[in-house]
This record gives sequence, structure tokens and C-alpha cells, in this order.
Amino acid sequence: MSRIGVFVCHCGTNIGGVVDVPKVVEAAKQMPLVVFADENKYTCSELGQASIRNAIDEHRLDRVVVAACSPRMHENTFRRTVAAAGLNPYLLEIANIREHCSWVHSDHDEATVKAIDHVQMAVAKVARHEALFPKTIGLTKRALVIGGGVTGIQAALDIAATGHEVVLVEREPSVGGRMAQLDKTFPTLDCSACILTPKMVDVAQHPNITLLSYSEVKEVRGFVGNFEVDILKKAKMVDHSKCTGCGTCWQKCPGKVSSEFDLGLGQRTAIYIPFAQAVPNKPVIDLENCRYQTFLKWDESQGGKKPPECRICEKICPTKSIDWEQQDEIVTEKFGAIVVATGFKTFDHSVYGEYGGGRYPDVISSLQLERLMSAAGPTEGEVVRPSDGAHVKNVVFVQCVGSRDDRVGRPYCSKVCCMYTAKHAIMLKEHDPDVQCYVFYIDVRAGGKDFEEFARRAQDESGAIYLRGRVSHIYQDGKNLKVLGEDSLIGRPVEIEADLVVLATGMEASDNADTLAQTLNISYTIYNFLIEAHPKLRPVETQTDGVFVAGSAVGPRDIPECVAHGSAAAVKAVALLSQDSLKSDPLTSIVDPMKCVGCFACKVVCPFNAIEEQVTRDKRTVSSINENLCKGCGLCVVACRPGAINLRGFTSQQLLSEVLTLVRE
Amino acid sequence: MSENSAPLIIGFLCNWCSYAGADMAGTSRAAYPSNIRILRVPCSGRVDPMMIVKCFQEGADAVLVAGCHPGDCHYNEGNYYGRRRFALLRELLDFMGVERERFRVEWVSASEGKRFAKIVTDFTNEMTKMGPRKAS
Amino acid sequence: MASDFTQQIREKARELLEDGTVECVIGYETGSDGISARPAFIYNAADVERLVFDNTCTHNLVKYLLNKKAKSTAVVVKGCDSRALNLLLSERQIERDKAFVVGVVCPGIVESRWNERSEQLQKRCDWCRQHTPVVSDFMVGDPVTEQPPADFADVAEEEAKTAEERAAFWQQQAERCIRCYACRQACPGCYCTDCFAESLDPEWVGIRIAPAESQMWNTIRAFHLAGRCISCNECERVCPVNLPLSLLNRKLEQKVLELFDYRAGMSEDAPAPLITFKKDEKLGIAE
Amino acid sequence: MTKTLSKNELESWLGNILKERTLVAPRCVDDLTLFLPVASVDEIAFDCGNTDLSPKDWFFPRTEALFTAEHKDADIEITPAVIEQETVIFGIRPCDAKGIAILDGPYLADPADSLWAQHRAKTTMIGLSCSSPAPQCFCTSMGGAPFDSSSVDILLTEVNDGYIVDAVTEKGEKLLQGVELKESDVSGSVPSCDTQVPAEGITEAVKRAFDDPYWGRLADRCLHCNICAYVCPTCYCFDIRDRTEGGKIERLRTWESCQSKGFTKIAGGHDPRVDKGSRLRQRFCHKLLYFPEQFGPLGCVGCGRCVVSCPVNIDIREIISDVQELGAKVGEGSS
Repeated sequence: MSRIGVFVCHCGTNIGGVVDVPKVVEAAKQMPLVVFADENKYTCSELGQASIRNAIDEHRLDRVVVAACSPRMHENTFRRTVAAAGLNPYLLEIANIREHCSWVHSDHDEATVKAIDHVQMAVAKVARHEALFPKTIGLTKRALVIGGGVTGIQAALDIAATGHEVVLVEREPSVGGRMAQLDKTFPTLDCSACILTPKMVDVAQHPNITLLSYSEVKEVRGFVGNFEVDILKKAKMVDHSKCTGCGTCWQKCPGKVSSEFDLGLGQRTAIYIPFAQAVPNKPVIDLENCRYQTFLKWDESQGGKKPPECRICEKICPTKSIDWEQQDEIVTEKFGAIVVATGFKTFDHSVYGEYGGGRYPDVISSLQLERLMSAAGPTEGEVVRPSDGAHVKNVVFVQCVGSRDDRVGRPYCSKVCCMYTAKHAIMLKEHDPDVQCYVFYIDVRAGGKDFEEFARRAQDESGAIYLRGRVSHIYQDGKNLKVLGEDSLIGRPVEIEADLVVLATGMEASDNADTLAQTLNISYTIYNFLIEAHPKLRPVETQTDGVFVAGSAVGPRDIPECVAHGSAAAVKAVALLSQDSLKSDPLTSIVDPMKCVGCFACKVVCPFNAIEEQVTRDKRTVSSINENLCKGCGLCVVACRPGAINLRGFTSQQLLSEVLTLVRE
Repeated sequence: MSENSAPLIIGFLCNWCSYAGADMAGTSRAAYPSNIRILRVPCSGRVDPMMIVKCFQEGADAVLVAGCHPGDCHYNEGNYYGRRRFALLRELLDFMGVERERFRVEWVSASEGKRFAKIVTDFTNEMTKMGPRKAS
Repeated sequence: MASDFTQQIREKARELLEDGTVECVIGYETGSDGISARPAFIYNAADVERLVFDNTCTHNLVKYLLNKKAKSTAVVVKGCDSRALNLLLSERQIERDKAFVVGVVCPGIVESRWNERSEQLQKRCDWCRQHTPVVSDFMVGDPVTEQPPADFADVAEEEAKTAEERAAFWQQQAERCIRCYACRQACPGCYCTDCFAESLDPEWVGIRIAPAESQMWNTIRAFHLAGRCISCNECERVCPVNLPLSLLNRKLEQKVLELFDYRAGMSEDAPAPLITFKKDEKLGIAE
Repeated sequence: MTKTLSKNELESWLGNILKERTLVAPRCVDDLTLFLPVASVDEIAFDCGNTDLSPKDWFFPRTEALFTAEHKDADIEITPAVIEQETVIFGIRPCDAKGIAILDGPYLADPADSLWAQHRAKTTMIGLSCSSPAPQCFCTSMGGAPFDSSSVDILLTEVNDGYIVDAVTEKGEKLLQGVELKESDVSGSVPSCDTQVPAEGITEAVKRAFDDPYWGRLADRCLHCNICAYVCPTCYCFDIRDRTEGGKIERLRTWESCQSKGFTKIAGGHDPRVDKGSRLRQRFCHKLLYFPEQFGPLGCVGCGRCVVSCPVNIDIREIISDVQELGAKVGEGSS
């Protein structure tokens, strides 16, 4: 038989002013199993807590009900209180008689009746409570960072700085991400490469960081502190342990293809580094375009001339680093924490038929303009037309391409386009004072430090003409482009002859972000952006413990935000890795293997992959809960028809006891 | 306690959104009738249809289940499963003579204190008007 | 036709038992009244002559696969029964390679009781949209593909009553129920080793054999079959006090079809409606 | 000479009984015939044959409180259940009445079950001879007869223009006080029960066939529902559980059956009758072996309800025949 103590709080007059507290105490004394009931002015005060501790001692209480404010407020406080008196902290139940009673009801009698009912429910529930004990689990003190853009780089460096090992996985042959493609950054006009490359080099050189470029995460098993990750290392065909990155091979390679990094505006070779400052500064061979591969695959029956064997890279490599035998390889690594920073890609504007659908060479994306403006880009910083190489004079910018547009399924704002277009207008004017820029916009969103000033500068100092309205049509007219739009402020159609049109393409989640999210068991929006645990208060955590998200993989963000989130995720990861062991929340599901019939409805509904299959001694396959993965939602409990699963802290017995106090009185 | 013919409404509120929303109603002193008795559950997906049937079978006049808005579930998916279960359960209950109005499901976020108060007020008024349940 | 079916089933059974494909054939034989069928378990080829198939073969024999410890069992199934196979396969209660399914294209089953046999087809045959088994290793009869449209006139009739009338109706039914659990024992979808109804703690269904408890039992029994009931209507047939259990099952069947476009047991892979969801679906809940 | 009562006189007599006591009689409720209290004589189904459920509900209710307990200050106050209402059951068949009577064996053996004793004392049974035994009936094989008066208080036998009245017990005579009976020389035609079951020596045969695989094979088809036990007039097993409401506790006894899984589960989780065969065998061993060994008569009265109700046609008559054969075979083997 339990010995339950009930402590009813006046909360000053917050409760006592409405609820007849002494009456509640008297009613509590009559409830089954209650051996002690008392009232406090403020139960959460040191005095109030002491009275609970004393009563536990004096009356040998084994369970405690506190009738006070919401459990969301002080449940943990009172758990510590009862624990201090030697009780298991889970042998406590809170009756919410403030937020759910005295604060919302003015009739004293009704409020008192309700308070008594809530106390009775809590008493009935706590009688069914059991002592619960968190489990201690060990952890691997290493972090995995997925994505080597500026966010991932920042996160990796910050984690590494605390002495923890980091593995940074990057899908491309080099880290750097989108920021590496930019010329300057707004609103300071810092050279993007100048501020990024030192960090890229730091990553490569940091003793605590292992960089796995040209690699992808394939499979994630385990749980917080104990992840096991399969990483696919794609075959580079170059032995990076021998290669010095001297560059002879990519200078001599005859296989020329369009450069992804330069977005089709320049070329690269088949053995290549994506850009000059690439890290690692060692090449990979693009087998699709390698002449030796074409030679190997050549089939006489297809006719034509047999291609040359090539193998020039192999012949000229001074360190004999070319390795034609290399294969894709999967390595399995253990981590305690994972930071996801998979970034974004730009919207593909070819879906806009009215903008030429990608057919006009002189209608380019903003990111392409960045490459044109970059001194390290395909034109060495000369802004010329892709079609004929002519210098540009009239440039039209079209905003919100793939942003704020329901028609293309992108209703959200990409946040950075207004600012980078202002930057482009300013930069173009700086390059060539004769250039005239026109900007078709919907709104200019310039919220941010120095942003509004910067956007004004594009108009006031650089003379860009901002036209509020959508562009309805762009077409080729001789060598130039005609841009038809509307200036909605004066309500008149506008026609501008341009030699270059720049589309401010929005941000989208990077390719396969959804697949990766599924692998990691974190959620993602319908646009494939990752979802944080709480958009305000837990911005880098996810619903899966130990997995953190940062940067523009979560949603459109600019560089400083990405860096800040990278650091934030790093701190969260480090906070986790700095612990000697982890304590699991004991409020998890539990399976009675005798009752389980092995239908595994639980496994199907569990959002956290916490249900495992287990074979009993009598050879039945039954479910069992991985308590480290279980979050205590209770979905499995309801899915389980035979009632083999229960949820600690919210057992069916406990909830039913509460209900029965209401209906059987 | 359904004396003086006031309807007994049993509310199951998910801890993360709706229970917090009811807390918010308190914090903002948004008054509502006192008939409802509130149980805290981790998720609307933890509310077992058996529990709801039990409430009715033992004489409750009405049941309210409140959870996070679709897409906001603390456990990602709990309310989606709940939604399906409740949709069918309500049909079955109605078919067996427990009017569909007596079993209400609402999505209430942690910030919707006023809305929670309004929901409970409307529900209580409706149930008072309908009167106690007839059978069993 | 019936005698032809009987012959084909006997021959197949003989073959399966003789070549050791199966240890047991579960089929039908003539009952003690000499006019209606009952389940038969045949272990020896010599006994296959006991097997019959006629329009009194009402039992859903799939239920028996749940307890079979044999390495391999052959089972005779009608169209409706066969859907139970998919249900049990998807819920991992039986193993496909341990069952040899003798499907019978169902000619329709008549109302029969011990020593009583009418020529009136059973209710479920009026609703039936599955004369041809959905799972079979050997088919008796020519498969029919025609599917009549779903008809829920019986449900609609009940729904036309007022809530108060419906409550009173089910109250009367609950008063009759003696909680023998025959409905559960006959149902292929009821296979829990510990049924919620007999759980002492939590005590969902009280021990009293009384209307409130019986109401709880009947409601939850139906709900546990929501999206799982394969419409064989064995529950109603076996009920010794003739409770109209099919009404509850069919109400849910209708709703499941309407809301989720789902019919239980039609395939092994489609997830049952209550263990899946669609984010954007509209179900009339909190909208 | 016999005493008779016309149909009208019977009805007015029953009408008088109804005023003072609870009158329970066969009533048609939709498609079922059940023993239920009647509010007027019109409700009685006089020609219903055997009812769908047996009348045992009126002696061994499906649910019955044994006592209630309540907290009184620091103490617990227990109030035992008392049966006060006088009840008359009209239209009970000789087989069903015998079913009740033989349960005096287990229920009145020391220590007697007080509730059973009270029910028996407060209830008067007016039997009705069975004029047209149904195809499933086999009472004569089980030591009964369609006109057997041994277990009722009054036996009525339908004749052309009324009923022959036979007051069997003192209780019966008391109930008939004040009723004017006609003297008559009519005699009821003696119906016979066609179905004969070889029940003689069955106890011995069951004993011999106890370990035969027969039971396991029979159980193949058994669904293990409780129909047979719940329709049976002589199945008397029960379960006991407490029910709380507020601060009150009721100790309840309800029907249970040896066919239920877990019926014989004991503390610690062991169940000696876990397989279906042993559970099914228990039913027949109890009726045909243990009951007669302990209390004398066979535990089956041949009412035939289980024969009709079993959804998979487990037919006790067939089993008796089978077991006789088996027993004989085993007997030969051992001798």
C-alpha cells in the first residue's frame, strides 16, 4: 500500500485567491492511499520544498502529489525535491490547479471542485507510478560534419578546436561550397575567396580534422553518442597520399569539358580540381570524360575510328599517383554527434518560359554573374556576354526567380537575392562606370546590419534603376535582348533593351537533402529543407538527439547566419561530446514480450526507428524498444492491440486510473 | 462529477502544444467554463481510442483531444496517426449512438491560449445544450 | 458444380499429402446433422474422401493457420477467406511458404445452422466483391473478375435513425451479449495471445457480463478491426445471441474505403490504414 | 385420476403469481427465446421448445455480487449479498430443471455456497413436459425423460384442453394453494426422445481414452469460444474479481469457462492446460467422468444446446460414441 502525501500550494493568492485550498487539503486527506496532506504559501520556495522533504521523512511518504502550477513549470524542481528526500524523482505527480484552474475560473466553488478532481486524478495516477532510472550510456567522442561549405567548415573547425576529432564529409572534390563560387560578399564587399580559403586550408591542416572529399554519407545506424555511419568514398583514381598537387596532369589533360564550378561558363579537364584554390588541392579523374576510359570502352562493332589510349596524366605524373584500379569504397566510422550542413543549390530558371527557358545565352543566373565577375573566373573578372564576348552596357536584373512564386512551387523568400543584386549593381558600376543597371523587383528586403544602406547605395550612388514589377517577357532581338515588364508604381508597361539579363535565382535545398534526412531520421519540409527541433529555441537541434543542423540546409540564409549556425551547432555537438556518459530519459516505451504477437505495427508507426526485433527463448520474434532511440511519444502503445507495449510515465493504467476517478464517483 | 447536470468533459492534451496552450490560457487569464478535466499526455498519438470509448462507456458526456497542428508534432508524426484513428473512431461512436459532436479533436498550439479558452467555452456550451448522454 | 469442386479438392489434397508437400489439409466435411459442413483436418491421404465442398462451407479456415505448428498446411479458402491470408501475411502471423492455398471460386454460401439449411444466400454474399480468392496456389473453379460496386445499404439504414435510437439499439444488443467471445475466436484478425478484453490491469473491460462492459467489448473489437476486417462475417455467424456485428464492421469498412480508399487483405504489401498516414489528407478532423 | 388446469386458468394463476413474485418465463426477444422476467402473462412464449439460453442465469447469474466492502473510518465494512426476492420460473423443461438440480451437488456440498442455496430456496420451478423433443435432444440417454418431474416443484403436461398438474414438492403445493384443479382422467401422451446416445459405461470409457490423441484432433477444429459453456445448463465455472467505484468495492462472480485460454493459469504464470486438446477434453471429462465420480449423475442432461450452438459442430453425442469405441479398443488392448 502506498503512502501518498499531497501538498497544495496557495501560490500567494494566485491559487488561494480562487481555490479554497484548505478544503482541497481536507478532501485530499479522504482520498484512498493519502496519508498526509498539507498546504503551502509557496510550495516551490525553499520553505515549501523543505516541508515536502520533512513530510516524506516524518510520514514515510513513498509518493508525492504537488497541486500547484503547471508541471511544465516546476515538475523538475519538485522531482529534485523528492529526490533530495531519498525518493525516486519519478514518484511525483503534479496537479495543475493554477494555469488550468484558478487562473481561468472565477467561481470559487467550481474552481475548488475542479481542483479537488485534479488532485484526485494526480493521486490515482501517482499510486501507479514506479521508480524509474535513467540508463547510462557511453559515447564516441568524435563528430561527423556533413557538407564542406562555409557552414560545415566553421562547425568542423570549432569542434576541432575543443580537441575533439572531426570527420568532414564533402560530396564534391573540394570543400568551399557555394561561397567559393562568389566574387564578393555583401554588404562589405569583402573578397569571398580571400576570407574563405584560409578556413579551407585550416580544415585541411587541422590535426583533429579528417577531410573526406568526394565522399557521401550512405547509412546511419545507432543513436545519440553512438552513431555508426557508412561513408562512400568515391574512386578518385588518384592516390592522394602520393600526389603533391603539382598540377602537371590537369594542365596536360586533353579531355576538356564544361566546368560545373563555373556553371558552364568555362571549361575544365577530365582530371581536375574544381577551382584553383581547391582543398584538397589534388585532382580527381572524371571517368565519364576521361579519354582512357573511352578507349577502354570502345567497341569495334560500333564502327568508327579507335580512340587513342591517352593515359597522358599517368605518363607525366611525377609521383606515379594515377591509380586505375581504384574503386568506390565504403568506410564505417563511429561518431557521437552529427552536424548536417548540406547547404543549398540555386533554382533552375529554365522552368520560366517567359524568361527564355534557358535558351538565351545572355540570360544568366546571378551565380553565373558571380563567376563572370570573379578574377579567378572564366573571364578573369571581365563581365562580358556569354554569346559574343562583348562588354555589357545595359544590364537588367530580374528578382524573385524561383522565390515568392507559387506558380513554380516556391512561395518562400530566398532572403539573399535583394542584397546580392544590389551588390551586383554596385560592382558592375565599379567595373565600368558606363554600365546602366535596371532591377525589376517585388519588394526590396534589406533587413540586416548595414543592408538597407547598401541597397540604397545601389540606387543612389551606382544609379541602378529599380522598377517595381514583374517581367512578363524576355526575347532575343538581334544581338540584344528585349525585356518587357511593368512598372507597377506608375502603372505603365516598360520595355528595356539589354545586352545581359541576370535572373536572381532563389535558394533550394541541395540535391538529395531528403534522402539524407531520411537516413538520419530527421524531418524536412516539402521543399526538402531540414527541420530544426524548435525554430526559435532549438534552432540547431533536431528531433533526433545528437543530430544537429546548420546553415542554408535549414532554409535560405546568408553567410554570417550560416557561420553563426555552424558555430552554434558545433557548440551543441561539443556540449554533447564533452560528457563522460549520457543519461537516457527513462520515460520510454517498454514491451512485454509475453504479450507481443509480433505483428510489428509498432515498428511501422515508430517515428524514431526505436523498435527492434528480438527472438525469445521460445523462438517467437517480438519487438523490443531501443530505449536510447525512443522519445516516449507512445504511438506504439496505441498501435499495439494486445497491449504489449506501455509507456513509462504515461502508462495505460495511469491514464485509466485518472479517468476512472472522474467517471466512477 | 457530473452532478447539477453540468456536462463532464474529459480533455486529453498533448504535452508540447495543447497542454502548453492551456497553460497559456491560464497565463493570459482567458477564462472558460470549469467543466473540463484535463489529462496530460505526451502526444495526441498516445491517446488510445480505447480510452475514449472507456470515457463514454463510464458516463463522460464529452471528450476533447487536442494536439499539435499538423506538421508541428513534437514527434513529427503522432498527430497524423491520431487524426486517422480519431476520424474512424468518431464515425464508430456516432454510429453507436454517441453523437459525433461529443467527441471533438482540435489542434491547439502552445501560443493559442485564447483559442483554447474559446474552444472549451464553445464545446461546453454545446454540450450543455445537448444535455447528458442518454444510454448506458 | 459442388460435386466437381469436391472432387478437385479431394484430388489435390491426396496429391499434396501423398507427395509430402503438406502434413495436413484443412478443408470441409459433412457435419453431424448430415446436411451442413464443418471444418475438417485431414492428415492421411486415405481420409481425403471425407472432404466436401458445397454452399454450406461457411467457416473461414484461415483462422486455423494461426495455430498450426505443422511444417506445411494446405487450406481451402473462398474469396472472402483469402483476404485474411493477406492480412495475416502482412501482420507476420503466418508464413507464406508454410501454407498451400487451395482457392475456391466461391459460388455463394447459404444460411445454415445445425440441422437447418436454407437456400437463402448469406448477407455477406450480397456484399461480396471477392468471389475469386486473391491468394492461391491452386484454383478450383473459373476465376471471375467482375466486381459489383460497394453497397452499404444496411449501414445507411441504421444511420437513418436518430442518435438516440441508435444508442437504444446498441444498448439492447449489449444486453443480449453473453461475452462468450465466439466473435473473437472465429475472427482471423483476432489473434492476440492476451486480448485487451481479458486484461486485468488495465481493466479495459470490466468483469461484469453486463451492457456497459459488453458495449465496450463490442466497440473496441470492431475498432481493433478497423481497416483490417476482411468481411468474412464469421463473427456474426457464430454469435449465439445473433448480435448484428456486421453492422459495426461494415460501418468501419465503408469509412475506410471512403477516407483511405482501402480494402483490407487485398494485397500483402499495402499498409493498413491506421499504421500509415498522408500529411495533407482531409479527414474531417479539426479542419 | 389426474388434476388439470385449463389454459385460461393457468394464465390467471400465473397472473396472480406475477403480482407477488418475480415471474420468469420463456420470452421471445426478436429472434431469441430466453428466460426473462415477464410483466404480463401475454409475454410468455408457451410453445417455444427449448430456450436459446438455459435458465441457469436465475440460480447462477452471469454476474453476481458476492459482497460489497466499504471504508468506514479506519475500518472496512463488508456487506454480504442477500437474495430476498421470491421468484417463480415457469416453463422450465425437465432437462433444464435437472441441470439445476444436479448442481446442488457441487454448490451445496459442505461448505455450501450461500448464494446458490438462497437462489434455490427462493425459487419455485414450474416445469413443462417436453411434448415435442427437438432433433438435438437426447435427455433419455442421459438418465432424464421429457416428462421427468424429479427436479421441478410442479410439472405441467400439456393435454388437449389444458395441462395436467403434478405438484411434486411442498414448495409446489404451496404455490398451488387456492388454485382450483379439476379432476380428470386424461393422460398425457408420452413423447420419446428419438436420439439415442450410447452413454452407458461412458465414465469408464472416458477414463480409458484419456490419453488418446483423439482429443487433440478434435480440438483442431475447436475455436475455444465459450458458447458451449454459456448455453449449457450444467456448466457452473466462474471467475471472481473486484470492482471499485469511488471508495466502494464489489466482489463479483461471473460466468467463466474451462475453454478460455488462461482459465487454469495459476500464480507465477503456469497453465497446466495450455494446449487446446487438454482444454477441450476437460469439458467432456468434467461432464462424463469427474462429475459423476464426485456427485453421482452425469454432468450432461442432454438438452442439445451445445450441439446446435457450436459454430464448428463439436457434437457431444458424436464424442460419446467415439469415446465408447476408443474406450473399447483401449480396453481390449490392456486386457
